[in-house]
Amino acid sequence: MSFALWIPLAVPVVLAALSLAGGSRQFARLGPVGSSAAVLASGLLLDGAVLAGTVPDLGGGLLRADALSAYMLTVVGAVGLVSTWGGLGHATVVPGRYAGSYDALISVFLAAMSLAVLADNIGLMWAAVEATTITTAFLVGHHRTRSSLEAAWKYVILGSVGVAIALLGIVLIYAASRGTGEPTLSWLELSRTGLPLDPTLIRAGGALAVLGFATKAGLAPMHSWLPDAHSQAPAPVSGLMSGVLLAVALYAILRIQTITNAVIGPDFLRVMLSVGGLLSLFVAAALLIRQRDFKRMLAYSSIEHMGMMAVGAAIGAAALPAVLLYVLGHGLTKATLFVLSGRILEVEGTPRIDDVRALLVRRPGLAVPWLIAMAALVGFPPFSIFFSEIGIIVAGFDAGLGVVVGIALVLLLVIFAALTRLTVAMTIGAPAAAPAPGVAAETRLDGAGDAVTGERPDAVPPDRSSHGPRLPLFLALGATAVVAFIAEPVGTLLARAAAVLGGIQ
Amino acid sequence: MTSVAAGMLGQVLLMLTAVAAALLTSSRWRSRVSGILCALLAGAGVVTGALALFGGRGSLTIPTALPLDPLVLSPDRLGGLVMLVVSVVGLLASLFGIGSARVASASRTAWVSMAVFLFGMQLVPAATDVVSFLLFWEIMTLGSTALLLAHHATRGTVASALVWYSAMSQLSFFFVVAGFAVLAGVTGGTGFAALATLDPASWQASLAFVLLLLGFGGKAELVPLHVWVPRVLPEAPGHVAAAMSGAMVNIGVYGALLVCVRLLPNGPAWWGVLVMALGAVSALYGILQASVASNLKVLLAYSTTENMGLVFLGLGASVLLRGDHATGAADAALLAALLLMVSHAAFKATLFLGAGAVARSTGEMNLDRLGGLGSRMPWTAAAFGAAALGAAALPVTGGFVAEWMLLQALVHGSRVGGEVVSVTASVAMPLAVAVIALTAGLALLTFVKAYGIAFLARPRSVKAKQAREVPVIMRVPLAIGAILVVGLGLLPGPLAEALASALGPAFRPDVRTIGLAGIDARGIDVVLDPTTLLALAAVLLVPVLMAVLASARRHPTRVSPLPWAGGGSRLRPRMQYTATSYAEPLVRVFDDVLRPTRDVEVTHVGESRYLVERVHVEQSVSDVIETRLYRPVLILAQRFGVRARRAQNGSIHRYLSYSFLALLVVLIVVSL
Amino acid sequence: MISGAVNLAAIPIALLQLALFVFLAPLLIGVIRQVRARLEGRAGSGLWQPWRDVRKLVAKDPVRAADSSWMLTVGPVALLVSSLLLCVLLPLVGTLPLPLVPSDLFVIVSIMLIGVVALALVGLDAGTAFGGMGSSRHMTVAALVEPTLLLAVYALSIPAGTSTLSLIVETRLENPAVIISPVSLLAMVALAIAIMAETSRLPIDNPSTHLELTMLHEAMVLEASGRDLAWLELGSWLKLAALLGLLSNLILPWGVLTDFSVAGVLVGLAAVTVKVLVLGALLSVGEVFLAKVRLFRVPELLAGSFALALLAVTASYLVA
Amino acid sequence: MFDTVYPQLIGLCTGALLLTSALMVWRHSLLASIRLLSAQGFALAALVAVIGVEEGAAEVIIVSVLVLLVKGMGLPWVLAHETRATTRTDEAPRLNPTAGLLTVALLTILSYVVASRLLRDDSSVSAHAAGIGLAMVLIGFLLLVTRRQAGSQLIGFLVLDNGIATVAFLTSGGVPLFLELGISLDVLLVVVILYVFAGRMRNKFGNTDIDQLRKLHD
Repeated sequence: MSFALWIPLAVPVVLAALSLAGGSRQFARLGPVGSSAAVLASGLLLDGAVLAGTVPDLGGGLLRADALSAYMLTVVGAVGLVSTWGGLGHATVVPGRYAGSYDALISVFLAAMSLAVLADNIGLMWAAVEATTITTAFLVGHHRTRSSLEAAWKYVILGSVGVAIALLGIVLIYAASRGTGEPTLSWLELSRTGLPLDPTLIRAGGALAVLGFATKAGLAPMHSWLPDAHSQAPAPVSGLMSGVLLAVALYAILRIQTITNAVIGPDFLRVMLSVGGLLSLFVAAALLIRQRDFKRMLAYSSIEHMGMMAVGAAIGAAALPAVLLYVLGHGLTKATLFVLSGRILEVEGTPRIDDVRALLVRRPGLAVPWLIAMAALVGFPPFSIFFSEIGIIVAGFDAGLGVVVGIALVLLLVIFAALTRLTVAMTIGAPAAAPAPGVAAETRLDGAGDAVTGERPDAVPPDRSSHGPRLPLFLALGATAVVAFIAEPVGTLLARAAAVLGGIQ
Repeated sequence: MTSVAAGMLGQVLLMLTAVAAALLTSSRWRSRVSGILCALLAGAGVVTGALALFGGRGSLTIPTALPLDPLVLSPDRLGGLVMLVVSVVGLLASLFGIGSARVASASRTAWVSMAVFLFGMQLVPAATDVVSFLLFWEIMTLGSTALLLAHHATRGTVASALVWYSAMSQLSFFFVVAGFAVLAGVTGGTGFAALATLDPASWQASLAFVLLLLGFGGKAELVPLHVWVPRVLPEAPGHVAAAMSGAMVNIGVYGALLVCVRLLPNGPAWWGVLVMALGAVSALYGILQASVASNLKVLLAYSTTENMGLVFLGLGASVLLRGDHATGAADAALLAALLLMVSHAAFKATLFLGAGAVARSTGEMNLDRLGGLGSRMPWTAAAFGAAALGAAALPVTGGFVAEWMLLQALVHGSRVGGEVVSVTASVAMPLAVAVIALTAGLALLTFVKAYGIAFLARPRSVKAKQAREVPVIMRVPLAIGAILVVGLGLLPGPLAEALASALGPAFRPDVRTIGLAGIDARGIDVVLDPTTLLALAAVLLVPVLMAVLASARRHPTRVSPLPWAGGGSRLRPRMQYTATSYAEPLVRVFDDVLRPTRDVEVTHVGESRYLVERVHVEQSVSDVIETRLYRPVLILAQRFGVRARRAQNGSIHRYLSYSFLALLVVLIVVSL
Repeated sequence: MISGAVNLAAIPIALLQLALFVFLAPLLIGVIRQVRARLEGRAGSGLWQPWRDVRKLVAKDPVRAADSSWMLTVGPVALLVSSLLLCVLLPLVGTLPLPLVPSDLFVIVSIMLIGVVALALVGLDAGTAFGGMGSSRHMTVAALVEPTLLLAVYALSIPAGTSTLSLIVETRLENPAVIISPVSLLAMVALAIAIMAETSRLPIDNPSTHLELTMLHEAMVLEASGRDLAWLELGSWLKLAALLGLLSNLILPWGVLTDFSVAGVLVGLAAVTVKVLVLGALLSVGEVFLAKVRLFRVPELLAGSFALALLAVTASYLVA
Repeated sequence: MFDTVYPQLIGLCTGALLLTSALMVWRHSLLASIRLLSAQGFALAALVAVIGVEEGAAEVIIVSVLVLLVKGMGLPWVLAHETRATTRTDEAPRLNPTAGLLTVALLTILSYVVASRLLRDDSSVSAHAAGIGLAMVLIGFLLLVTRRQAGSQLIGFLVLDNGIATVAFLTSGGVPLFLELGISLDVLLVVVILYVFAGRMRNKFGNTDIDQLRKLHD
């Protein structure tokens, strides 16, 4: 099964090289899709392997796929597939000399994330995370406008500084492991209990590493790069960043938490993650209330969800399966939304919510999936975010963090109201355009001639096109809708992945 | 698999079929196909609910990927009752909805969400654990929210209604989640059986109780969480409003019953006082707003707040009295709450369907522009009239029996065997009686106004003049609803026995059937037999009718084109009393509570101060709770939202300082 | 207790009571008007004038407006039947309960309210400004009276432990001390005001006015004519008579039949006739000295009576 | 013999590191800062070499050469090349030099306290000096927060990175070689990217003033 560890690293790199080498544009555009599919396929293979009880590894244990890694790899692949496939219809790519590099960078980005979740060595994982910054830097700056350059600059500076802090933490953890005689950075070694690790250094190292990775995970107060980068990047890239890059950073936090928990107990990071989570929720709430830009709206919603996941991580073992399911649900939903936001931006030509009105009447092909995905995002069942949130809340009260969860609920409510208001403002209502009388009745939406209140004010035929592939969005939403109801094998996989982190089996 | 389990599985399958059918059928057939499927879905709910109510058992386990306690659907008798009630309303609403073909409320979205809404609502009472309860609760909320979209393109107010509804629903939801989570956190399980092990005297129990009460109260449209109601229900098509106001509120009541009867029985007395206070305030405020409303649907919406207030009043009284060991009266109050819930479902669904029929025929919901519909829409008028009797708690309707039972329970509650049970009860009971009496009086005025202004007298607008009766498919649910309203009032004995059995052994009120179908509440020693009362009235009617007929043969009625009207001859329909003027005396009496805004504009003739050409008076009553409680909070939040933008002002230096400060704080903390 | 004490003799007594009140109600109105006329120095139209009025109305062709509906025909009949039901159910001649339908206070009130609603709808039906005005004011008053009414009887029900009126009257008969207890006195005053309001008497309404600004009851019946008007008038009179009978039996329960006997029946009939007529005369005397209060002062009056009723209930905990 | 001078050598190298960092806060000229950065790279390489000799690990010596090449010569050269192309090489920092130096002092004290708390169980010479690395991290951060020119921010980032490397070498003798390579490569790439972006910035705005990057906000 070890070859499945190679696939997600090698296939994207090869495809990236092919994309760069030029050749057919059509083929090059399929490169990222192929990479995602490869990652997803190997993720599924590894899922099968860990469910069968094996832990494939490679390169003398440098790469390992325990249940958590396999699961995260699956998430990376799935979200990648939705973003890249959904982004196919997208005219984001500047034609000409940069087109190939765009596709190549996405493939490399996927490979870097795969490496981050598969690496057994913290240092290697750190390098992979930093590599994601490097690859996405150009993707964020892809549009080559002033604002995309600004976003890219902020992203690189803030992201690298944050990750540098994480490196400092990792260095301290490494220093702490000198007590074992053989200093190591292996997850497997370090997360064993009963090691003679220096608790002071582990505490400091853990705290700094979590703080550093929190930057990439978009947790307040280190989140500042996120709204700018997400709003300026091409939609598929935003989807990838929001859907999985943040989650990969969270994955690192969860791993580090396992190490510190074994040495100094859960309390220290619990406080830190609770504060970070609540602060993220607060920031998201505060800036969503009067948000004006729908891509930034999605970005702040990512901060919110990462905050909620951080609260879940703070709660600990009982909430971990819910957090992991959250990663998948949020990833797929947010990727769908970013893909849609890209299409809306493309056809409407504006990211301002005020300028996008009555989408449901004018462009039902975009508005209907947008509304469904927003429903999933704010936590309506049957979508899996609902179960994750409930799982976290129940586990939180169970773990004695009732106050934290209570505050989180209040903030979630504010966020919910703000998101609803903004979504309604974008989609619901009558178009402002002056009606052109005498247009035939078959242009009515859903045969919705209104016998009660007379003629519909709009006469422009609604645009039913979805402006890009429909299937990936449908699959993503369908998957989030049903995944929470699959006890076998999803439930088992989640339980095993949580067990890797010291959760309940 | 038992028949109850099969029934629930059938609901799942029917829901999926209905959703698929709504998506796939053409607009020409959609309403018929989806309507019938929704009706079948509701029918499955009726059957399952009835089976469960009469003791059928069966369970359905929902698989889940999270390591939660198993999600099991297994309705007990009480759950069966609620499922039955909401399904019956859902059935009527679905049938009525078929008639809405070729209007906006027949869109794909509308029918998909109708199926989802009914499905969620019908299965909430089947849940036996927190997560599945919340799951179906939110499915219900999602379905009902999407249902509001029907007229979004033609009415600007839909958008704000949607936002209000979603936000307030979510507020309720979070209250419920938090309440359940507190219970689950203390007891360590999410099954209702596990939650019920908590000692009601602990502070956690009280915290959970208050949270759950607020959450369920929000769904039951209680003050001050009712603010969405007057915005949302007028925007919903008639059958949707019927399903929301007739059925969905019952889920709120069910939740409260679940807490008071199943999870935290025998709580401290102050819980009861709290519930009573919430109910009393809601009842009074709701009916006051209803009595001054001019929009028919707003009026009905506020009346729901009133009725739910009374239900909670009964529930609270039962908690309080049970704490004081006045068990007979306590159980009677609980029974009254259930009776009111059931009859409210019947009459409110019928009223909203009637309002929907009026809206369909006239396109008008403002009572000030209706009138004279009684002769133009006789079926609707008759059904609406019967349901209005129920809402006004007049005999012989279910509403009357319920309110009678409630009053009897309260009157018998403060003393057992001549001894005062407690100071709290002795203060609370008379006040509650007064509240109910005032509420009932105002309800009377409200529904006289609603019926009299809309269906009697002369049409106040062209649309009302041209109104025609709705098609048969819409008349059928109206007729069934009206029959249910009266039927529940005529057969209180068997109904009460069934309700008593639903409450289970520990809370079983001692009621029997007496006479033909009368009710004999042994616990508080009172009897009511509406059938006999009706028979007596019929006997008395015979001589009167004979006198009428005898007189009519010799003196036939003459029809004059003009009413006498004190001698005035140029009487136009505009000179009639309108709904606004009808409520004017009341607005004056309750000026301090309602705080109406009046605009008087006087146009003088030329220079003269004494000759008036035209006086324009405009009076509107807004929701005081919205303007005084919610508005300031919202304005503050908006201001805060604007101010918070400064935190994200674009300066990378500022962003770096955030990170820098965080780093310094972490360094200082780790070295402490 | 209630269901066990069913006495079949209650049925003939109820019929007698009904017959008596159908006869007595117009007479009562006659008495009231005559007493008032005499006190004001007029000759008056005689005790039997109401009877003659009814006969005259029944013998006329009713006229109704083209826009009015069946409500103009059904409403008066409903009012009349509800008043007749009151006469059957209330403990006027005797306190023997009818099988299955005890004279439960809440049932009585709701039957009375059917009449109130019927009258209000009749007022609205003609589609005139007066009818609507009367209906609106009538319903406002009715809504505000109800708390007083129910609380007053709640207070009265406390000594008896039941809201069944016949049992309340029996308790007062057996234990006359109850009658002059402060609870009872307060409750009686409140109840009296409530009944005045319910039956459209002074000071809430002026039964003899036709000045549009002051009308309540009269405004609603403006459009009715012929037998419809006759039923409306008769129904209202019957209600007044029945309620006065109830009030008198609560104040002076003596003479009420509690066990069936022929002599007892005769005594009961006579007693209630005398009590009602005397009370009617007293009412008339009282009304001479009262002026109608302004419509917007009426709520104050009703609030006052409500306070009295609430005091009565509170007093029951302090005194009894 | 080496054992006796080892503490002095460590002290000398770390002292040089701290001094160069502090001077960078003080100086406004970009070119001067680059020269200081280069000096810092040399000092860091020397520190690594000293530790390598002390531990007798050839691997660490190789790393020291690597550090010398990348941090002492490569990166400063690239930066200098870039800076010469810009018209403005003067920095108008958001903090005046006095306040800046005062802050540096405070940050150094803080790092000393923190490091001594964290490493109280470790009495080795190198661990004793680890506070310097932390101080460099904080000073690097300070540069990032206060400097307005793209180039200066880049320098701040490099100082921060040097600080981390210092901590790594002083506390545990460096991380494994392949990781060191990976990390160095990453840092190099980040610098290249920032360099490219600075170039684009100059193309678009005519200068590299970070303050004009304020278009994206809420």
